[in-house]
Amino acid sequence: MDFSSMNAAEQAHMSKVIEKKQMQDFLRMYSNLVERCFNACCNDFTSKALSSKEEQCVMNCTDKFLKHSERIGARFAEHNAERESTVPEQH
Amino acid sequence: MDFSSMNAAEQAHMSKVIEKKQMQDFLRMYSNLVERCFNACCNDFTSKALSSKEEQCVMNCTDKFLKHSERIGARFAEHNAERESTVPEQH
Amino acid sequence: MDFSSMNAAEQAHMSKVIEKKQMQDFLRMYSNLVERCFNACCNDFTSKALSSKEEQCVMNCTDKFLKHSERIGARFAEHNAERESTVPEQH
Amino acid sequence: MSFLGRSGGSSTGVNPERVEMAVQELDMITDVFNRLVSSCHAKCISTRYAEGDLNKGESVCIDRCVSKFFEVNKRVGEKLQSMGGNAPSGQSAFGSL
Amino acid sequence: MSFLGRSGGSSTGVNPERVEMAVQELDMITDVFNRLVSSCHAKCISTRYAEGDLNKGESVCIDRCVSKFFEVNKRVGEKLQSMGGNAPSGQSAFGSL
Amino acid sequence: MSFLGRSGGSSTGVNPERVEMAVQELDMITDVFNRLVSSCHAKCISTRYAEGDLNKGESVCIDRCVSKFFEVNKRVGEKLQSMGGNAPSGQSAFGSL
Repeated sequence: MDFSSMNAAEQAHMSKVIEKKQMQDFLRMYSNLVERCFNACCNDFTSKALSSKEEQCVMNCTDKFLKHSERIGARFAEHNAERESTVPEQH
Repeated sequence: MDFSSMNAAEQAHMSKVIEKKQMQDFLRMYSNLVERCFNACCNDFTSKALSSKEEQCVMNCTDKFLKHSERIGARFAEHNAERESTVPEQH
Repeated sequence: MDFSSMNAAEQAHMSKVIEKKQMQDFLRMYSNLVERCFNACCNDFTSKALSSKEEQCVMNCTDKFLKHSERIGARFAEHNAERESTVPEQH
Repeated sequence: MSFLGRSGGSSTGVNPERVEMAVQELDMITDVFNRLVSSCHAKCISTRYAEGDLNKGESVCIDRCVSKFFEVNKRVGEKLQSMGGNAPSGQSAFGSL
Repeated sequence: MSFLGRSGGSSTGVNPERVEMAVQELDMITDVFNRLVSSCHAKCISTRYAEGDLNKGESVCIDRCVSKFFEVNKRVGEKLQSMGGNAPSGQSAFGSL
Repeated sequence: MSFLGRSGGSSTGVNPERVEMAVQELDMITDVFNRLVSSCHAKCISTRYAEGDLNKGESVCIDRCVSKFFEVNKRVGEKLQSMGGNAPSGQSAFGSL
């Protein structure tokens, strides 16, 4: 994204907005991760405590999801950088 | 949740926000319920009217979902109460 | 929906809100369409380029989804019109 | 938009509550529409995507699907109302605050 | 609401940041609650809908489901924290701006 | 954030429309990113979770998945544009107001 056409006040405003959104994104990612790993790992409800097998699964699921997101993020950034270098800026 | 660190104006503001969110939550729950029970109960599209079997299914689905949510809510509240009694308040 | 009980200022405000929401709706529909057609059409990851078969599938999926939405929209409008003509207005 | 031609309200200035409620109604309509599109797509549209047009069977299915969906909407609404409308505070997450 | 009776804060006037944070916490709680309802419904409730009451098996399953869900919530939270809390900026879409 | 160093705009004061559009673009990017994460997870990641690292096959799959997803994004965008950009008003729920 290109914020260079904005004045200083607008850029300051946007950086506040982005900061707030990053917090929201993080919270959303957190609860999404909980839901995802719970759904994938917990299928036995004869007990109310996590079994060690379930716990290991949740840890691996969390680990893998974060690495997955990171890799997607890297490819996403490359893609955007590529697009910005080929498409002329709109002024 | 603990709003005790807020002043009166902030608490009044929050109670308005909560009221509005409760309305939104209710509307969302309503349309989620419709979608859920429609998807579970309606699988025959040789007719445009609900069969009595489908209608019964929708009624049971609604009933059960509300009881399910209520039970989750009760456990959720217990969990939060427990956590608040063990974790020292942040001041 | 009936906005006739609103004054001119409120109606002007609502038309701005609606315009903004239409843009958001369109963007959401766009990314939803991409996700939907990608999920339905792309299942071979031995290559990073779309095969012609996948591309055809994506085109048909897009086409069909738009026609589907349009048809739903038409039925939706009929339903609302019907309801408004039978239910007395609330004043 | 058709409502722009009408002049219903009498006072001037924006009443935030009235606008708020209208916005909430708009959001509700959009939400229902999106769920309708998604549910009837799952029920009626073949995901082989051999062609881009709706075939006869799909078109008929969509019409019936919308009709049934609205009937379910009505039944569920009546059910919620018959429970005394205590639902808004009953099963929300805020019940546990 | 219970918090209305308490008078914790001292100054008057609304601090936007404090209110903002409280609203964000509310949204988070609602989000978690909705995911809990949806996950435990998928795990515990039979979709045949032969009756409207929760049967014994479903009720017990729900209680255990909530318990396990919160344990998973705790484990995942600890994991994220152990990674240095760098997550907020790490894997969001904005990392790529 | 890189954009803070640049000084593009000339006037002072915040133009609400310009900010609004930038916020909308941010929301769009986040939405696409989240769908990308979710779709490629479903396509590439085994849910057995025997280990916490991405294996070679998963990593390669993710890269190709992102690439294909963007190509689909492009094709769908072109298609929507070729239809005259009348889509924004065409199939929204507000068409029925």
